[in-house]
Amino acid sequence: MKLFEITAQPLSLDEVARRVVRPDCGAVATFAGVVRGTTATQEGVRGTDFLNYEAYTEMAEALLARIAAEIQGRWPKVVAVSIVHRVGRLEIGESSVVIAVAAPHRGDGCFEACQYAIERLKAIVPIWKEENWADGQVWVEGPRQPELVSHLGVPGAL
Amino acid sequence: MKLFEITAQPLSLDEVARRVVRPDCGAVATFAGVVRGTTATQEGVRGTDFLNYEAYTEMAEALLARIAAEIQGRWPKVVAVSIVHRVGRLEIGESSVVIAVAAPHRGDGCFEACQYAIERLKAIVPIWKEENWADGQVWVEGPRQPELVSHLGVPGAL
Amino acid sequence: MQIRVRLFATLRQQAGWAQQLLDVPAGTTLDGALAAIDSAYPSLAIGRRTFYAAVNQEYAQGEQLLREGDEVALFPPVSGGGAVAE
Amino acid sequence: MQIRVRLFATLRQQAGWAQQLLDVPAGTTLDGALAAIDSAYPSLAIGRRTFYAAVNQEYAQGEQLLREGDEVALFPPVSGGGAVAE
Repeated sequence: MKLFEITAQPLSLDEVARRVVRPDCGAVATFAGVVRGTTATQEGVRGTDFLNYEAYTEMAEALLARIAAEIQGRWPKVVAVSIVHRVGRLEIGESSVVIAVAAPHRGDGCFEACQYAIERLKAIVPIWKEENWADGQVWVEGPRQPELVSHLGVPGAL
Repeated sequence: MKLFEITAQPLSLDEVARRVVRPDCGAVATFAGVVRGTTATQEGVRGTDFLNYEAYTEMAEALLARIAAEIQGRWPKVVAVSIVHRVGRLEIGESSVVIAVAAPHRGDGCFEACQYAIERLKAIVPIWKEENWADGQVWVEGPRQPELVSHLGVPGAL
Repeated sequence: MQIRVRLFATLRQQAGWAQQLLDVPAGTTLDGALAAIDSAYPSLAIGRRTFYAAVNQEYAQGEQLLREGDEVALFPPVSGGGAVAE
Repeated sequence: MQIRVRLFATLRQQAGWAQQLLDVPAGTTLDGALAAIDSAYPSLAIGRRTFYAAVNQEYAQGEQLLREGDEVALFPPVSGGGAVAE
């Protein structure tokens, strides 16, 4: 059972939680990122039809494992971390990502680690989403990450 | 569908998460309290066979609703909270409590609210557990809560 | 007047019952009811242990006045939530 | 020597392909490969947009030396995780 996975299958909190629970664990914190149908903006409520997610699978799974290693360094009492991200077409209300963190006690960092995992995922893991409406679609680009070297295509112009 | 429930049925993170997700929610944080089979103590590893949970159901459900109201006051962007606690005999690895908090964005307090809910539940909600080993059993008493008036049975001896 | 007394967890187990009706004088406070419970059910030993009391599903102070039909619950410090010794 | 170039998301869509083999001189750096990609596939317009580059699934700096068979991936700022504009 993989702890870090890019998959086209629907995600389940229970299934991902089962990947991390061990007999010495009394606490599991999870996070699900869900496809919103409506988003409140300054210009009013915006609707979404569905999303398409694409991943650089090999690199994404390696970076998910790295995030878990970072968590083990920061919260050493955490027993296990699993991060599963879905790709392909996702409808409103479906989960795009599920994170589960298990620890012996609720004060052992499972909440903090779970929050850390989603922040890091959104910053460094090569996954992209394309938003679709009735009349069009656009690839969503996240903010630039100062910690990562970005390129402008012209040698030397980093 | 009740948001605050004491039940004898097995708990599911997915099922409780479905109680809180609305079309404007993009983030769901959950917590599961799980029956540990082994507990590390200063005297070594201690084993548990199973737990029995008992609740003062009417009062417990009312207090779970009050905890959710406290959360709405502290994290007004939170859209919905559900807290479900199981009673009866629970085996190792089963969930005794599942909490789900939904919000439009992951920064809207869902992690903090989830952590707050389990802390408050353990402090004020009338539920008790009896730990069972091969050779005995004992009711677990939580710590005294300074915020609650305790009694000693003799009038005036509060 | 009559009140309903409910016990939970260790208290229920020690008493051997979960629910009893109890007659108390009109104008009895929670403290008065606790004293009546103590003499009616000495095996509960509520004078020698810490517990919480609720009236009609609300944590209650000793001076609270009771009314006909009130539900008075006595229980030990709560321990719901997660694992043992969590 | 030959390297494998992979594109994702907008870059893949703009180019109309996801993966190509590209011949570059031995001793080429990532920057050198980016320049070669820019002239071989001008429709990508990588000189006019911000993107990230990875060599063998690791974020890479422009001066990194490439080897035969290396996989060079170009992609826009990532946007995985939750909902739109989360």
